[in-house]
Parts: sequence; structure tokens; C-alpha cells
Amino acid sequence: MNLLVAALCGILYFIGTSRLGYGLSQATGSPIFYGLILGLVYGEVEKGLIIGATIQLIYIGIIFTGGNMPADQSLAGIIAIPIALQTGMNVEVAVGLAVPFGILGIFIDQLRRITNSYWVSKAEKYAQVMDTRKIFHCAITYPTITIFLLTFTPVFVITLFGANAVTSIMNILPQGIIDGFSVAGGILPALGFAIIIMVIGKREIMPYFFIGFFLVAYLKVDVMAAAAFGFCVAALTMFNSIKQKQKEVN
Amino acid sequence: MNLLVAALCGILYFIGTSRLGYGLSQATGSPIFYGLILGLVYGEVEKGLIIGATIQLIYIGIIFTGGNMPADQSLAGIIAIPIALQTGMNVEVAVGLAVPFGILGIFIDQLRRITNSYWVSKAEKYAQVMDTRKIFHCAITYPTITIFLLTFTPVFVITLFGANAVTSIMNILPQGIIDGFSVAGGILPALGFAIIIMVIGKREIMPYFFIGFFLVAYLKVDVMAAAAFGFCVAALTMFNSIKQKQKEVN
Amino acid sequence: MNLLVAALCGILYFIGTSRLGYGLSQATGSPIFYGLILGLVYGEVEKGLIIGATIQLIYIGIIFTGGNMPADQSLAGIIAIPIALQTGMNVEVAVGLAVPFGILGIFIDQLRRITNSYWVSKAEKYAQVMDTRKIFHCAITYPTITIFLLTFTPVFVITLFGANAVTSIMNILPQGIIDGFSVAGGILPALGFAIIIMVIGKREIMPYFFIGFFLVAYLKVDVMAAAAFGFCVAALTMFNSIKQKQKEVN
Amino acid sequence: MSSNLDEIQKQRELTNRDLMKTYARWYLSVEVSNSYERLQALAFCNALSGSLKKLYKDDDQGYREALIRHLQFYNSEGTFGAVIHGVVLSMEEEKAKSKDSSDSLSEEVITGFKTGLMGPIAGIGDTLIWGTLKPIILALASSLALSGLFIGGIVPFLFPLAVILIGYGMMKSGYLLGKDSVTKLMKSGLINNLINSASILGLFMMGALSSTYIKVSTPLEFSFKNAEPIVIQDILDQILVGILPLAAVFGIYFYFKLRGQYYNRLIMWLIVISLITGFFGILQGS
Amino acid sequence: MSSNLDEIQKQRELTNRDLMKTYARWYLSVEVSNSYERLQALAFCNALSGSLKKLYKDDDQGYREALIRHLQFYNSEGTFGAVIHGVVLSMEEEKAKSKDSSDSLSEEVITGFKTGLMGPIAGIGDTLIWGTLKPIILALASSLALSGLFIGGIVPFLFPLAVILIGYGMMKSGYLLGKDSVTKLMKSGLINNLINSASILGLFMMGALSSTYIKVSTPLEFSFKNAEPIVIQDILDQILVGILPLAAVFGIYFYFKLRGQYYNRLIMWLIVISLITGFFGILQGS
Amino acid sequence: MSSNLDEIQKQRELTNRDLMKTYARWYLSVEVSNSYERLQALAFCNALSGSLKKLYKDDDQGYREALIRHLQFYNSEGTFGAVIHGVVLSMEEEKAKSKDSSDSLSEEVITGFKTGLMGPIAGIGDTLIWGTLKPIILALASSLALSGLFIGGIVPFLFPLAVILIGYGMMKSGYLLGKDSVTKLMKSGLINNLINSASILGLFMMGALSSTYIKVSTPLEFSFKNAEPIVIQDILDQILVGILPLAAVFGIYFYFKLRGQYYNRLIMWLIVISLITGFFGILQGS
Ligand SMILES: OC[C@H]1O[C@H](O)[C@@H](O)[C@@H](O)[C@@H]1O
Ligand SMILES: OC[C@H]1O[C@H](O)[C@@H](O)[C@@H](O)[C@@H]1O
Ligand SMILES: OC[C@H]1O[C@H](O)[C@@H](O)[C@@H](O)[C@@H]1O
Repeated sequence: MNLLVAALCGILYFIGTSRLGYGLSQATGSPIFYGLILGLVYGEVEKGLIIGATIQLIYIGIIFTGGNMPADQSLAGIIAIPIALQTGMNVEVAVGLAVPFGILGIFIDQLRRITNSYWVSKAEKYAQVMDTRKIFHCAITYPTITIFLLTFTPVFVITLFGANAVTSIMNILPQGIIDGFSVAGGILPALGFAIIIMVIGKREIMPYFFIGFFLVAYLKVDVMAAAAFGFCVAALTMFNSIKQKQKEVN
Repeated sequence: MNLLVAALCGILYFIGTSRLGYGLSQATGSPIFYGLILGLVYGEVEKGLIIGATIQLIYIGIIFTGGNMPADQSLAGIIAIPIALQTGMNVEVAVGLAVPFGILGIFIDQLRRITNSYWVSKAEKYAQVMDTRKIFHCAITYPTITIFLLTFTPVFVITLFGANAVTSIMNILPQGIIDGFSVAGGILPALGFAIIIMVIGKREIMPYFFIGFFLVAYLKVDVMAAAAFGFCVAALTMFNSIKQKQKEVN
Repeated sequence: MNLLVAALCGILYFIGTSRLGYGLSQATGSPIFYGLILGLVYGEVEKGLIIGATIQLIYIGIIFTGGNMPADQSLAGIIAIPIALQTGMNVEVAVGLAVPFGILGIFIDQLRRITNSYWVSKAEKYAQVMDTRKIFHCAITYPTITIFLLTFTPVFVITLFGANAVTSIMNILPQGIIDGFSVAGGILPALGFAIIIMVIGKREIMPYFFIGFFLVAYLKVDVMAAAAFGFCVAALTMFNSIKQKQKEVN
Repeated sequence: MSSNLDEIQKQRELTNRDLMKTYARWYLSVEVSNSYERLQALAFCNALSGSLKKLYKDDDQGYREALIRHLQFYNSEGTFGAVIHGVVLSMEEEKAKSKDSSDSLSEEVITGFKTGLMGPIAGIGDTLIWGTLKPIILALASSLALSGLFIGGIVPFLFPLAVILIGYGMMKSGYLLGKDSVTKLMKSGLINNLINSASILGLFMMGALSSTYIKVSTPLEFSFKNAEPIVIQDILDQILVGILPLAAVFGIYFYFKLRGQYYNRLIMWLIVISLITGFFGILQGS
Repeated sequence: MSSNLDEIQKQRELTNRDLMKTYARWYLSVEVSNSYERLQALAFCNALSGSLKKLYKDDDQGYREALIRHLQFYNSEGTFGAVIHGVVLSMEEEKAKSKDSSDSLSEEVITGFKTGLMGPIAGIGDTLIWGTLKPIILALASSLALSGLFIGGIVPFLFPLAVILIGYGMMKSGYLLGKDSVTKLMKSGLINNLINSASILGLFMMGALSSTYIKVSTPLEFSFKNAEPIVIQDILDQILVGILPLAAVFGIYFYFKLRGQYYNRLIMWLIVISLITGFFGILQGS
Repeated sequence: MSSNLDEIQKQRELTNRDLMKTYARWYLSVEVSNSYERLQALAFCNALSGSLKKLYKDDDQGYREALIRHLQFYNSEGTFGAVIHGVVLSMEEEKAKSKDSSDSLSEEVITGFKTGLMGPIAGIGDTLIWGTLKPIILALASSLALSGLFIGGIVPFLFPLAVILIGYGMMKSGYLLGKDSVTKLMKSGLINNLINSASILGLFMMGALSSTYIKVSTPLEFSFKNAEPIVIQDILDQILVGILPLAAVFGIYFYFKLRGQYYNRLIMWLIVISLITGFFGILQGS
């Protein structure tokens, strides 16, 4: 692949995982965002967006409880999207390709957090002498440099040489395997949704999941319609319990 | 316009605003009713009904709190409908034409109420001598005669000469203005609905407005379907709060 | 009709009304089940199922409160289905044919229960001598033999000779009567549903009936969709009242 | 319940016929003589005059006082408000009967009851009858009429029909059950429940109607070289179907909230805005 | 919970196998010997006979009395009612054990419990099992069958399957938890909640089924000169889709309410009405 | 309310500018220095350092202690958690002011508050911000992107935007209202209401998304001689539309419930299963 594109990918991955700005990585590191940018680069915005969004859905439920990264959507996206756009791979196979990288990214994050321990201990010393500028560097500057090295390098290398490797593999891939990937691409988003149910799905409100599900299944409404109805129901519930609480108080 | 038709319009407007029969004016003075009658006269029942209903929707939310008329749907209807049917004006422009008359009608009503003060003071004297027949006349006969004069005359005159005036204006109306009226015709019903929300839209039940809205927007059901569902929801809420109240009592 | 088929019908009716196995008759004696079996016999599975299901719906609400049979869906089915399949009768007329037999079956059941009194008094004597094997026979063996005689015989006879009789009647049936039966076939299921409303339809939850009704009427969803939504609503109500009860306790 | 009322009625002066006559007079004249000064006072007095005559029989003095009493300022919602007429008649009956005894009902009690209740009941009636029932019936009528069905022009008559039935029922209950029951009912939460449910239905309908009958969209498109044009309305629909009609309703709603309900001023504004946006092709009425 | 029950079970006479046998006998014979006089009495006795033998061992007198005792009138819903069998067995166990002591369970207590509970439990079971579960399963089966799918003919077997599972669970819980828990459960609102929710589901389904499977409309049309004919069904649909099927259901419903549930008389009426209206083209079955 | 806060703010040391700076530092660095050992400790200290300087002015000892104090282990959800920063600043302000008096706020109170609240608030924030708000925004973005609309790639930025606004609001309220209000709010049921409603919306969305974006069906067919083939998917659809996607979600859900949340192990399993079922034509991805 083009040197420049590989460098761009490296930089996009760095930005998307630098964590400068709380929650910002959810936008700058979103496979959808990558899909848009790389889609523009390859002149295939729509395909880029579709691959990106499909990958995004797999990881939509992820929460970094206690700072632990359960999977790395950004690495999954930044590897699979450009290679797919370059080699003309179909969406499902691209998703299949993305998944292992979603795992690999965890190790990069673990390295980062391990090295961070060093900066904390440093900062402690600076605190003693009240050197807040140095504390600032320990808190932001040094970890950022570290993460740049940790993220840019592997992505640059993989995207540079990956496309060729993938193309040769693709040529020998039998249809049966492609069908299998297609199934994976169809099922994997279930993962993202299941995870969220784990977090917010108390038994007594689970029926709302099914209402949302069947609303789409039987009435073929789009997701925003479901969001609108869901919002109304949520608001009614809210107002209702506030009202009841007030009654109890009186 | 035909003398007879103009007289009919005058009489229709008188009947629709005479207020003999509480709430009856909502039927006899409804633009829809006018649309039906005048549609029959002009042999264009469907067009008559459509113009009438469109005008009706604009004023659907009106409430005469404290007897004050915020706008006069009857005058709006009785002027715009016959002229539109006569001149072949399209629905939107007819609505645009109706609106100023909806305002004009207020003054007629104010005149009526001012003169009524006189009959009340008269009635007071008759009460002293217990002459209930005279009280009856003060309460019904005299005000009705007054209103006949106040309503029949202007409508008769306007409908008699209005059509010609309007036709000549219409001929020089550019398409851009017609487009503008079309926007007005599309937006004005919002007024009627917004007013009702002002009256009945407590915060905690507002979500029902949106549910009704999106039910139609996304599921394309007709208004009666929404009425049916709304009725069920309202009944459930009613039964539910009665039940809770009973529980509280026990 | 074929002797074998007539015998099969007799046996099916016996099995479907033997009541060996509580509630089992609802399956083995269901007109749908008869429709399937006889459909296979006549090579017209689909028609058999449709007639069977249409008859089933009429009797879907029946409850044998206190052991009293209000109507006999099995006899209705086992007579109408084979005759209809044999003579090519249309579904609606078949349903019209079924209905009188639904009434006739009651008498068979009454006979059965009358004879049962005898076995109970017998069993009382065996109880005195603790002969549980004999009690078992009184409870199961003897009544079963009785019911075999009561059920097999009439169905065997009717199905054997019925088809011919029916064919000759059918030939002289005017279209107006067939139309009438068609109305009956369309309306009779209302009976089944009305009965259930009698049993479970408390006023404060009746709106759910209408919601289900209009969901199908306006949104054209199928019955299982309604079941899915209904299930969700029922679950929500359940969880909600449990929660409220807990609150009250605390 | 109804047989119970029949029982009560037997011990009373006014028959069903009397009540019907009174109601007919009221129904006919509620708004006819409405003036800025006294509003429905004259109609009230006129409606009761016959029944009062019957109650006070030949006590001319009492009768005259009663007529004058009920020419005082009065205003309430005409349908639900008829309960007040009923109660007032029952009070006048009591007063007429016990005219000489010391515990006779004083004029103040009657007038106090009237003026105390006419406000709250106007609120209830305006919300239920005029704010909910009326728009629902007219909406149904409009919807039929817009489909070209002539019964659309007849359906509005359901409204006065309902008014007559409810109003007469109110007057009769008021007369038979008397002051205390009415006050009690007003205090129980039941009426609030009713208003709440009716409002839910009303809002539901208004939502559906807004979605059906407010017709506004944008014809704007942005074209780029070598690319399909971006149709703004398509993007809006992707985000939320009906976002512009919704904006119209709540634009108006908040205008009223913030600026006060100047109905006609707003209509003029809307027409001006429509003409401008329509002229420049920013909005279209469909 | 279930391990808790296992604990209890160890201290008891009857094993799971005994209970299963008892249940199998009950399940098989509930309605077989049903007579007008004693209804399910014989089935009850027959079901318990084996277990009673085991409990009373060689106390012939006690055993005989127990057999006779359970031949007395009994009737309840067979599935939920199995909880009664369970409790009765636990009571008989207690009685058998303490036969000589003065505080032995008297016959009256056992019979009292049976006859006291069989009514309420019949109500619960008839509503839940026969009024809700059965029609839902048969409705699903009908709906599949009407689409021509053969599994429609198999689905009804889910009903006896559910009956077996629920019934056995009931009997076992009744036996292990005993009289007091059952009485307590009956008094807690839980069962009412369950009935309420099940009824909601049931009504929802009945609504959907009514809308799907009641097929009636009117072919009436009024033609005028020089005008499109007025199709009555179109106007009805404009007002409320499904208004005729709805009228059919509630016509029948109110017939039953007012005239009593004469099922077959009504069927006959319906057929007569159908023939007439069908013949004259007032209604049609689709 | 807000004017009320303005009142309070006038009597305080830190200006809006100070708070904004503090928040900016926090926002920027929350996760940057996150380590296994101390998690967000360094970010916390770094964020507060400027404001602490201002509060302790030239009390070097106090300032040093404060810096060290806030380098201790800290971890919470960064957005809602900002309320802790606010309260801590208000406590430090109090401490700085009353440094010599005997009733000076002890270090333990501050640290106790921090560590006591960071857990519960992490739970709230993880549920509301990360478990509900984030997936809803990304779902909207995905849905737009899958329709090929470029704004799908922009919409994710709504999430950090919301985080910034909510987080700053939290910090400011914490600072101005102080410890007691926050503790009180936590105890009132309001937050549970909010979580409950947000969860309802979230679940609703997840249901809709599952139905829309999980694409799996079976191509299996059984053919019989002389008969139309039985298409399994048709039967499944007759029973319940979307039964396979539903099975996928709940298969995964129960895997997690029973086996623990081993995300990546499960992904691998899913791919293996997909490859096998896809290869043999048991399932297909559409
Ligand atoms: O779980 C609490 C908290 O832990 C970490 O510090 C971060 O990942 C936060 O995003 C998270 O909210
Ligand atoms: O607002 C109370 C009341 O005021 C006036 O008298 C009339 O317009 C009534 O229709 C209205 O209900
Ligand atoms: O009504 C109670 C009960 O009565 C009979 O014994 C049977 O028909 C049962 O199915 C029914 O549940």
C-alpha cells in the first residue's frame, strides 16, 4: 500500500487511541469515522462507511469498566477498512479480518498502562516539590509520546504490507469460507447488543428490549422510529415515577 | 355572484353565529358544514369539503374562554369557500384568503357583546316586575335580531361582489406567491394543534403527543387508528388511577 | 364412505373424547388434529387443516366449568371434515354442517357422566375392602369401555352413510344459502372469542383487547406478532405490580 | 343508582318535565345574550325563571328576589356548568319551603355556591368539552371530509348532541344530589383522573393530526460536481420523519408560551413567513 | 430453593417416584370417571390409593378410612388443583405417623382443607389454564394451520405437555411445602398478579384473533344517478377498520351477559341470522 | 435556580474561569495516564493542581499535602465523576480557609468522600454515559452510515460533546452545592429513576438494533417427493419473525452470564461456529 496512506492510518490510529479528551476516542477512533476518512481517500465513501459501521456495531456495547479495554474497535477498523477498500474485499470478509485485530489491540493498551505506572511514581516526586508543570508532563506529555510509538508503528507496518498478503490469501479462499464469514458478519453485532443488555438489562424492564425488537421485526420501522417511541416510553416512565414519589412524600 | 347564493351565505353565517343552542355553532358554523352545503350548491361537494376541512383544522383548537372569540372560523369559511368554488381558486390560496376574515369576525362578535349589555340592564327592570316573558325576549329574541343584522349584511355584500374582485387579483398573482400560500396552507393547521397543546398538554403526558405523531409518521396509520389506540391508552390510564386511588383509601 | 375411513373416524373420535390424560383431548380431539390426519388420508392436508382450524376457532373459548361440556368440538370436527374432504364441499358450508354436531355431542357426554355414577358407587364398596385394583378399574377401565361404545358407534355410522346424503343435499343448495353459510363461517369464530372475554375480560384490562384488535386491523401484523407484543405488555404489568407490592410491604 | 335517584325525585317539587324545560331554555340561550358585563347572567336567570315560579308559588316577594339574584354576574362552561343550575334549583326549593323559619337558607349561601363553583367548573368544562371533545369530533369530521366523504359535514353535529345529553344529565344530578355531593365530587380526585385521561386521548389525537395534516417540507438540494445531489429532506427523514411539521407545532407552541396567546398576530406572522420561504423555495406545502 | 426442597424431601416418606406415580394416575383419570354426582372424587381416590397404602403401611383401619375419605365429592381444576393432592398427602403422612397421639390430625381438617381450597383453585386454574393458556396455544395452532403448515396439527399437544409439567410441579410443591405455605400463597396478591397478567396476554390475543379470523363485511352499495355509488363498507372502514367483526364479538358478548350463556341456542341464532343476511346480500363472510 | 447558584458563586474563591481550566485539564487527561496501579490518580491531581494553588495561596505546606493527597488511587466515571472534583475543590477551599482553627476539615474527610463516592458514581456513569448514551449515539451514526450518508461519520462526535457539557455541569454543581447536596441527591431515588428510564430507552434501542442489524437466517429446505419443499425459514417466520437473531443475542447473553464475560474468547467461538454453519449451508448471513 501507498506509504502515505499507511502513515495516515498510523496517525488515525494514534489519534483514535491517544485518549486526549475523555470519550473523544469514541469519535476519533470510531470505525465509522475511519470509514468516512478512508472512504474519501479511496473515493469509496459509501463502502467505507458501511464497513466501518458494521465493525462499529460489533463493539457498540463495550464499556471500559475500571479502565480495562475488552477489545479494540479502532485497531479492528484501521486495519480492515483500508485493506478492504484497497483489495475490493466484500464487507463480511472485511469484518472477519477485523476481529483478530480487535483482540490484538488489547495488548497495546496493556503495554500503555504498564508504562504509565512509571509516570505516576515520577509525578509523586514532583508533587513533593510542587512542580506542577512536571506533573502535567507526567500526566499528559510523556504518556502521549509513548502511545504514539506504541500505536503508529504497528499500524503503519501492517497497512503497508498487509494488502498484498491479504490479496494472495483471498485468491485461494473457497466460497464456503466466504459464506462462513458472511454468517460471522451477520451474527457478530449480536455481541455488541448482548453486552449492553448485560449492563442495563434488569429483568423488570427487559420486555422493552423485545418490544423494540418486534417493532422492527413486524412493523419494519427504522431504528430512529424505535428511538422516538422508546424515548416517549422512557419519558412517561420517568414522569410517572417522579409523580409517584411525590405522592409518597405527601 | 348570484344574489341567491349571496343571500344563502348571509343566512348560513347568521345561523352559524347566532349561538342559539350551546355548541351548536360548532356544527352549523363549521367550515366543513359550509363546505358541504356550498359544495352541493356549486356541484363540487368534494372540493367544498376539502377547503372547509382545511380551514376547520386551523381553528380546531379554539376555545372561547370567558366568552372571548379569538378568531372567527365561520366568517373565514363563509367568505373563502364560495369564492373559491366560484373562481376555481386552489385550496391553499383559498385558505390564505380565509385567514384575514377569521380576524375580521372578531369585531362583529365584539359589537354583539357590547349591544348585549343593553338587554341585560333592560332585563333587570323586568325582573323587578317579574315579567319573565320580557326577560325571555331580552335573553333571546332581541339579541338574535341584532346578530342577524350584524352578520347577514356584511357577508351578503362581500360574497356578492367578492368573487369578481378576487378573480382579477388572482390573474396577476405570480407563482411564487401561490407557492407561499401553499406553504401557509400546509403550516397553518399547526396553529390549531399548538393551541390545544397549550390547554391540555401537561408535561407528564406530553409523550403521548409524540407517540401519536410518530405512530402516523412511521406506521402510516390513519387518524382514526390513532384515535382508537389513544382511546385504549386513555382508558387504561383511567382505570389504573382509579384502582390506585382505591388502594390508597383501603 | 370407505369402511376403513369410517372406522378411523370412529376411533379418532373415541381417542379425542376418551379423556385419558387431562387436557390431552384438547390435542387428540382438536379439529385441527383431525384435519391433519384426515387431510393426510385424503391427500388434501392443507384443506383439512383449514377446515379443522376454522372449526377450532369457534370452540376456542370453551371451558368445561364443573365438568359440563357446553359444546363438542370433536364431534363437530370428526363429522364435518371427512365429509367435506370427500364431497369437495367448501369450507364455509362444512363449518355450517359441523355446528349441529357440536351440539349433539353434548348428549353423548351427558350419557357418559350418568353411567359414571354407577362406577363411583361400585368403587365405594371396593374401598371398604381396600381393593385398589378394582377401584382403578372403576376409575379408568370401565368408563373407558363405556365411552368407546358411546363414541365409536354413532360416528362410524354417520361417516359411513353421511357423505352420500350430504352430496345429494348439496346439489340442490341454492347460492343464497351458500352465501349465508359463508357469513356464518365468518361470524362464528366471534363466539369463541366472546366466551373468553366473558371469562378473563375484567373491565380495567379490556382496553388490551382493543389494542390487540386494532394492532391487527390497522397495522396488519400477524397473530404471533400480537402475541409477542401482548407477552411483553403482560410481563411489564406483572413486574410492575410485583414491584409495587414490594414497595407497599417496605 | 338511577332507581335511587327516582326515589329522591318523588319527594321533590320539580318534575323531569320542569327540568327539561329549564335545560332547554338554558341550552338555547347560553351565549345569545352574553355581554362583557355580566356574561351568562341573563341566560341563567331566563333559564331558571319558570322553575323558580313553580317553587315560589305565590310568594311574589321571594320570586322577585330570586329573579334578581340570578341576574347577577355569572359565567361558567355551559355543559358541565349545568350542574350548578341543578344545585341552585335544589337550594331555591329548600329556601322557598322554609321561608319563614329562622334556619332558612340565606341568599348569600346560594350566591356563594354559584360564584364559588362557576370558576373551577369552567376550567373542567373548557378542558374536557372544548379542549378535548370538540377537537376530537371536528378532527374526525375533517378527516372524513378530506377523504371527500359527505358525512364529514354532518359529524360536527355530534358535538351539540353530546353537549345536550351531558348538560341535561348534569343539571338533573345537581338538582337531585344537591350541593354536598357536588362539592364532594369536586374534591375527590375523580375529576382530575377524567381530565387526565381525556387529555391523554386529546394529545394522542393532536399528535396524529399534526403528523397527518401539517404539510411542510423543504425542496432544498445541494449539488456537487460529479456526485449525486444531497437532498436535504432525505437526510431529515433519515433523522426523524416529520421533523419539520413537529418544528412548526412547537415553534408556535413556544411562541405562545413566551409571547402570550396573540392568535391573530401569529397567524399574520405565519403567512408572512410562508410567503417568503415559499417564494424562495426554502419550504413547500406538501 | 430447589436444593432447599431436596432437604425437606429427605425427611419424608414419599419419594419422587411415589409422587410421579400418583400424578400419573391422576393425570390419566381426572375426567374419565367424572360423574354428575361426585365429579372427580373417584379419580382423586384412585390417584392417591398407592401412596396412601405406603403411608399407612399395615394400619388397615387408617388406610380404609383414608380411601373412603377421598371418595367424597371433589372437584377442582386438574392442573393447579394437583397442589391439593400434594398437601393432602402431606397431611395424611402426618396423620398416619401420629395415629395414636391425641393431637392427631382429625379427618375434618383434611376434608376441610380439600373442600375449602378446591373452589378457589378451580377458579384460578380455569382462568389461567383453560381460559388463557389453552386458547393461546390453540390460536397459534389455528393460525399455523390456516397457513397450511402441518405443524399446526401438532402444536395443540403443547397444551397437555404444559399441563403435565405444571401439574406435577404443583403436586410436588404441595406435598413438600404443606398446607400453610399454600394458604399463604393464596392470600398473597401474587396469584392475582399472575391472573391479571395472563388475562392481559389473553385479551390481547383475543383482540388480535378477532381481528384476524372474524370475517364479515357488507356488500351494500347505494347508487345515485350520475354519481359514484356509495360503498357502505368504505365508509365503515373510514370510521373504524373492523367495526363489523367488533360488533359481532360484542353483540355475542352482551347477549351472553344479558341472556345467560346459552351457547348452543346462540349458535343456532347466529346461523339463522347469517343465512338471512347472507341470502339478502346484507353481509358477506369475508 | 441558576441565579441562585450565581449568588453562591460570588462568595467563593474559584471563578468560572478557574473551574473551566480545571475541567479542561481533567477532560484532556482522564485516561491518558491511566495505569493499573493508580488509575485516574495522576489525572485527578493534575486537573486540580492549578485551582489548589489558588486556594492555598502561599500556604506551601497545605498545597504540597493537597497535591500528594490527590495522587492517591482514584477511579470513577469521568463525566459524572467530575462532580467529585467539584465537591473536593469546595472542601479544599474550606480547609485552606480554616487551616489553623481546630475545626479544620481533616484530610480523612476529603479522602473519605472521594473514595466513598467514586464507586457508586462510576456505576451511575458507566450505565448512563457508557451503557446508554454512547451506544445510542453510535447506533444512530451506524444507521446513517449504513444508509451511505456521510454525516454518519460525524455523528459520533456528539458523544464527546455531551461528555464535555455534562461533565462541566457536574463539576460546577459539585463545587457550588458542596458535599451534602451531592450525598442527598445520591440517596434520593431520582438517580435511580433516571437510570431506569435511560435503561428503558437503551433496551428499546438495542431491541430495534438487534432486529435491524443482526442478519442470520437458515437456507435449509426439506424436499419430499411430489410435494413442495418445506422451507425451514418460512416456518420459523410463521412462528416468530427474527427468531434466529434473537437466539443469537440471548445465546451470547447467557454465555456471558454463565461463563463470565470473556469477550474475545467468545468472538473466536462465534467465528468458528459461523465458518462451520456457513460452510455447510446451515446458516447464512442475511
Ligand atoms: O468503570 C469506571 C471507570 O473506569 C475507568 O477509569 C475508565 O475506563 C472509565 O471510563 C470508567 O468509567
Ligand atoms: O371559559 C368559560 C366559559 O366562558 C364563556 O362564557 C363561554 O365562552 C363558555 O363557552 C366558556 O366555557
Ligand atoms: O371448573 C372446575 C373443573 O371442573 C371439572 O371438574 C373439569 O371440567 C375441570 O376441567 C374444571 O377445571
